[in-house]
Amino acid sequence: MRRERIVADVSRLPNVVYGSRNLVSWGTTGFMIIEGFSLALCAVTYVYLRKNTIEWPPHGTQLPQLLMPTIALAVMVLSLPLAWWTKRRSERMELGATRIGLVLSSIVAVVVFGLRLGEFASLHTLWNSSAYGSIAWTILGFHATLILIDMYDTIGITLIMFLHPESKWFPEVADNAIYWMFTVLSWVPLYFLVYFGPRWI
Amino acid sequence: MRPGIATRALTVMLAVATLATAGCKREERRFREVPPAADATTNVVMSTLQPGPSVVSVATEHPYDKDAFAIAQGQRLYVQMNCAGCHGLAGGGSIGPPLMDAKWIYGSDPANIFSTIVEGRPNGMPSWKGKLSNDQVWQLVAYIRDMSAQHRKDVRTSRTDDMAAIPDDQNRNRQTPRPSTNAPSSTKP
Amino acid sequence: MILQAPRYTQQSMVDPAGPKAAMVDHFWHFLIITASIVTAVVFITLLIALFKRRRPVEPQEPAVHRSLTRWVSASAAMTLVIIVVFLVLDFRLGRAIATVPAQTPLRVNVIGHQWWWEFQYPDTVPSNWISTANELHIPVGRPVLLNMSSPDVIHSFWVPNLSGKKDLIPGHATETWIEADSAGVYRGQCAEFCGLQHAKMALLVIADPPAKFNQWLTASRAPADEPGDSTAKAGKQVFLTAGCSVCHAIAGTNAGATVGPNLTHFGSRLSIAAASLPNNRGNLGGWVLDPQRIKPGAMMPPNGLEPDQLNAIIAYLEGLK
Amino acid sequence: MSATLRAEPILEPALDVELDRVWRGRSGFIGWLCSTDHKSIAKRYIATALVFFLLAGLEAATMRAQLSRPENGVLGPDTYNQFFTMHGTTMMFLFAVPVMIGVGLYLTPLLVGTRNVAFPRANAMGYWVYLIGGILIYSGFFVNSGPDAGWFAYVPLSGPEFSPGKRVDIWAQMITFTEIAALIAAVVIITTAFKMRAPGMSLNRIPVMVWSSVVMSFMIIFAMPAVATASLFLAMDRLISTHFFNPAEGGDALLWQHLFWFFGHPEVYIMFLPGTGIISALLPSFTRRKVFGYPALVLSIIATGFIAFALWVHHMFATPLPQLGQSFFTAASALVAIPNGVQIFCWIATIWTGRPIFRTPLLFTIGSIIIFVIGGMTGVMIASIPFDLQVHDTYFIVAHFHYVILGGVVFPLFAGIYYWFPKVTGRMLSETAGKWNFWLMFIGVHTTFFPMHQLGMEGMPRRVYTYLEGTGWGDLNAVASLGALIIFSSVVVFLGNVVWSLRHGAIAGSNPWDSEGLEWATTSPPPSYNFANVPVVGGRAPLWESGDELPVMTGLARDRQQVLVTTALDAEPDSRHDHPGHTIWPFIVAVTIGIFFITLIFTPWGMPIGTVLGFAAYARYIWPKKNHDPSIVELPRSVPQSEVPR
Repeated sequence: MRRERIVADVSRLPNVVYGSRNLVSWGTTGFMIIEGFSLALCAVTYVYLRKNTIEWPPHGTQLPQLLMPTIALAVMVLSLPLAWWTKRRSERMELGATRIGLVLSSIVAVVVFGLRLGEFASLHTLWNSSAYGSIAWTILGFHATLILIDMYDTIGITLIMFLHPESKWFPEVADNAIYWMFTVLSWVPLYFLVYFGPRWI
Repeated sequence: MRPGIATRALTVMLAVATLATAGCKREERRFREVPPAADATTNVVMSTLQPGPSVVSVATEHPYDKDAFAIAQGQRLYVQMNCAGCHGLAGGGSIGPPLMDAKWIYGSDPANIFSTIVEGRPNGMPSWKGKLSNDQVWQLVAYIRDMSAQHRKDVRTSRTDDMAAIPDDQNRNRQTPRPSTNAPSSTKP
Repeated sequence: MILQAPRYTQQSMVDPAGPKAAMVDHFWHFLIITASIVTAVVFITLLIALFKRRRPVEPQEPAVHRSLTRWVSASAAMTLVIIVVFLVLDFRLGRAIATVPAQTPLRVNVIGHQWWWEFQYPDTVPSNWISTANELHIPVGRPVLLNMSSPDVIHSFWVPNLSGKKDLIPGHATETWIEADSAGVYRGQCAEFCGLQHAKMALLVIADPPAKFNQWLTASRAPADEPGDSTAKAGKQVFLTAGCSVCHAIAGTNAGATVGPNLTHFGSRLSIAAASLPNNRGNLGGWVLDPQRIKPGAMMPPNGLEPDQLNAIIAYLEGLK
Repeated sequence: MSATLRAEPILEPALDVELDRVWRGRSGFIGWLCSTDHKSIAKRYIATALVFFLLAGLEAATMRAQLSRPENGVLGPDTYNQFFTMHGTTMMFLFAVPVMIGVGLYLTPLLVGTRNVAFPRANAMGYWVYLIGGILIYSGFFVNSGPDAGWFAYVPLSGPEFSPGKRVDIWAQMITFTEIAALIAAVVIITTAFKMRAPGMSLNRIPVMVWSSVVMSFMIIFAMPAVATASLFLAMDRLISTHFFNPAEGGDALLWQHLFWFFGHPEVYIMFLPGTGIISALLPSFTRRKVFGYPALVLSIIATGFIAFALWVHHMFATPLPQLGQSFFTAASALVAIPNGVQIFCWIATIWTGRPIFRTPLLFTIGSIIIFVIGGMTGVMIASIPFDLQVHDTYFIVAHFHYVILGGVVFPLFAGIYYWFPKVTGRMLSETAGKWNFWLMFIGVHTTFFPMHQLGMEGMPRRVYTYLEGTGWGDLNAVASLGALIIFSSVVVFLGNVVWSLRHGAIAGSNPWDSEGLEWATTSPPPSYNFANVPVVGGRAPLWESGDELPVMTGLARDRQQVLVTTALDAEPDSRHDHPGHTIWPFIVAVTIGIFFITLIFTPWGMPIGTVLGFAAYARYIWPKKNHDPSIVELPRSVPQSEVPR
């Protein structure tokens, strides 16, 4: 067996790192890419089905209502600065501020999820009425699961930071905030597709 | 990979397989076997009053009520034999009475429906004796009961590749059959 | 018993009987020759590399490395050249095959059902429409334009001796053209998996000289002629009462259902059961009594006919020339 | 596993005992369920995938028995449809991708010089989800509910009207399971390869095997979502009557083909690339020289990864898509032969200037090159639309893809098994049985699949449960069935070889083939922590270049599972990361995912039940353990800015 020649000692390296230096953020980024690509495929299917039919939405289907969805989108977009603020605070490892940010983020997440559940009614069609109804409900439902998972993750990390605070969880808070920003930003194009698609394309 | 674990994993898989044998009736594809016909000639007993000694009418156990393939064949036959022409595309009813509701004029048991199809009924229901083979009639019976959701959820037919006029069978809620006003109560021994 | 398939030219794309198949056949010869040469060169180089004498040269030497780089880049470039040649030939062939020749084609509607083919010969005069099954009569030397559609699942129309295949997809009307250069009977089969009896969903293309084809066309337009002898008459009665008329149609009688194939000129067909049995009394009897034994899963139910009814029906059907 | 079977003494016994206590985890069945060691999970992936390979092999043998004579009575149409669908589905979803994932998961940490993969718990959960998917579809198959619409399940036939019952639903859910497992493994392999390499292993020193696993993972990340959305649409069409594929209500049957084949073709390259990685990894040991053209090989793998996503419409040449659009895909399909050609030329150049040693791995490599070249030739031919219209969906295509998959996936896999079996188990596989295994399989492959080219051109379509006497296909099918028996016997020889060698094989030292890879720096089988100290890499063949003294870095914690995280480009040490260690919760979360998706097939109540169960299990999975790490003490209320590490 070979002898080993020690050339360096790594025990002094940091243990808590952020962003692309942190292993866990690579995992979150990976799943963001996967979910983003799946949403993109749903959007492509929407356009494909639109190109496939003459009347879109099908004859007799009412155009989707705009009020509720716009409110939901507004709340989501307004929650972006909050997420950014929480991320900055967690990168500075300010426990108190991070906790406040997390509690607010959890509340916002629950509100957004509630608004989303209300949004299904504003589609004015059922999932089994036609291909238009099916793809509209699927895009809304798929993104709703993303919001649900993210809400659950935010509440979980909030509880951990209150009951079991450790420095290694700060990067997780930052990742969670980034994941929320991804969920919101991925909804903006889909919002226009689902609610203005029937009007424009 | 300790061989011990491999054998343990295999026994688990086999146990799961044997446990799940309940599912196989749903997927039965019986082509050749002609099921015992509820003898089309004997009249299905509609009421307890009849002359002579009490005759026990054998209510045939419906062969296809847990067989998804037969119900789907019934769905195909329903359209091809133009039952939809009188009873509506999914049993909604037009000239003929609706089949998806809870009211049954000639009894909702499989044997009753079988004899209704084979012998025909007054006011326009034609007799299919000799026109359809017995297992085709049993498939139609299965589909007719499926319209009012009498079967288990995992056996029922789903939508067809046609216009979705009314909610398809999967999403209907179960109708508890009750005799319609002018039909004799179907007594079963 | 082993079921004899009806007589026809051996199915093969390398034995073309039509212009389209001939063009592809030439292209196939180019392909097989180039592929064999390239494969041979690669194998010979590999075998030499394995079994040649070893010179004690150090493989990492820059000279060796440079010569290997040259060889590998040369072979990569050679592959690219071959592929470009292949693409050019392929695009030219593709365009040639896709364009329907100038001569006005005969139009036929092809409808793929679950496990049999329906061919309709449309005509401006509605009463001249012909619907036949599993056997496509076409005139030799004249292109035939097929408008294809499917009411149930995806099928694929393919007669190797005449042309490439085209899918019949529900919701899409597809068009392809075929042409036969020489008279004969060519067999084809559904090429897209379509369910239980996909294996026996075959068809025959009967290419006749134009005169014979027109004679067949006018004969097919006539309704079924009345049965001659008494058994055939009894057979007609059985046909109308025993449930055959619930699915099948015979022009000239009041059996008009379009669920199953049209049997108006059944007697003059070469094959039965989607070209999987030659059309003779024995096969017809076996098929009518119990189709599930021959094609398990087919839509036709077993018919409990008495022997005399069966003979009558066979006499009637065989008489429908 | 006969774990303590190490030919050489350990360098530092004290360090070994300390680390082993932390990294090994409990023994016994519960310990086996809790293990998050990448080696044990990878071994499970490979062992389960090989079990499915045998099952699919039995299905293939039965199909060949049915097709050996016209109008044969072995299988009726319904059972045959289930058999060929299960054969295709098992080989593609349950064998090929998982076995290459298993090889990737086992080798990547060892090749890049780290102690474990990036997300060990998620990795363990991935395996269990895959296993549940496999058990689901095979329990369905054993109770006559195996899918019967083909492994690609074209829509109207697999739709709600023409596939009654739960057969296709079980198939669609199985796809969700295998896709989750593959996606998790893909993220794990990418993160391990980019963030946990040994110091000094810059991008141009990453072994080709790791490059192929990384490119495979990127392809999984962009291909699997397509089949996920497709099977989601199909399941919703069948269960809650949505209209994605219903032409009467605005849907389209071609939408399924686009979505499925957008995944389908990258899938076959997902299987093929690790095959090329295996060959490039083992060639140096059997030609005694570094593989020629490292940059060319890596660029070819990356190029194949990209082009694979531009090919899918060549599965749909017979559909009514516009002719011009299809010709683009002809060009792309033909051009994909260039990177594969370059790889083969580089291998032949390596053999040309090396000194080949004819051991079984080299035999399988040569066999794979020969078979793959023939498959590649027919591949370029069917890229042409007119020719493909003649042979699409016929036995010519069956011959083509069996040649390409046997040449590109199965033969390299067997070469890899014979090459790394000593490292995994500590014992050598017997050479004589190896040679029998190779020659039987080589002859069997040609006898079975070469006649199928002719059958395809004579009009025999795919997926036919029987054929008529007069078609003239009888004798070629008989030859193919005979060939199938030869392949079957070669797999039996392989099984015997493995079972015998596990007990009585020659003891393999840490480097039986004297090869250059870093994985051979560990003992065989490697200790649970792989490397006591983090190795430092100087070039592309670490063991050959570092002479007899391996430079290492010390300093990783000894009382918990700690790994070194390095920068992505030049792999300079960057930070230390603590893994949570062995835990049962990945298994339980996987079971809840299984409950969620399986109950969804039968009742919509699966949604709430599954979600609640899943979230509860996931909470327990994430919640920090009581014995949290001593080195990270509870944080004071506010930490002064200066001390905060960047």
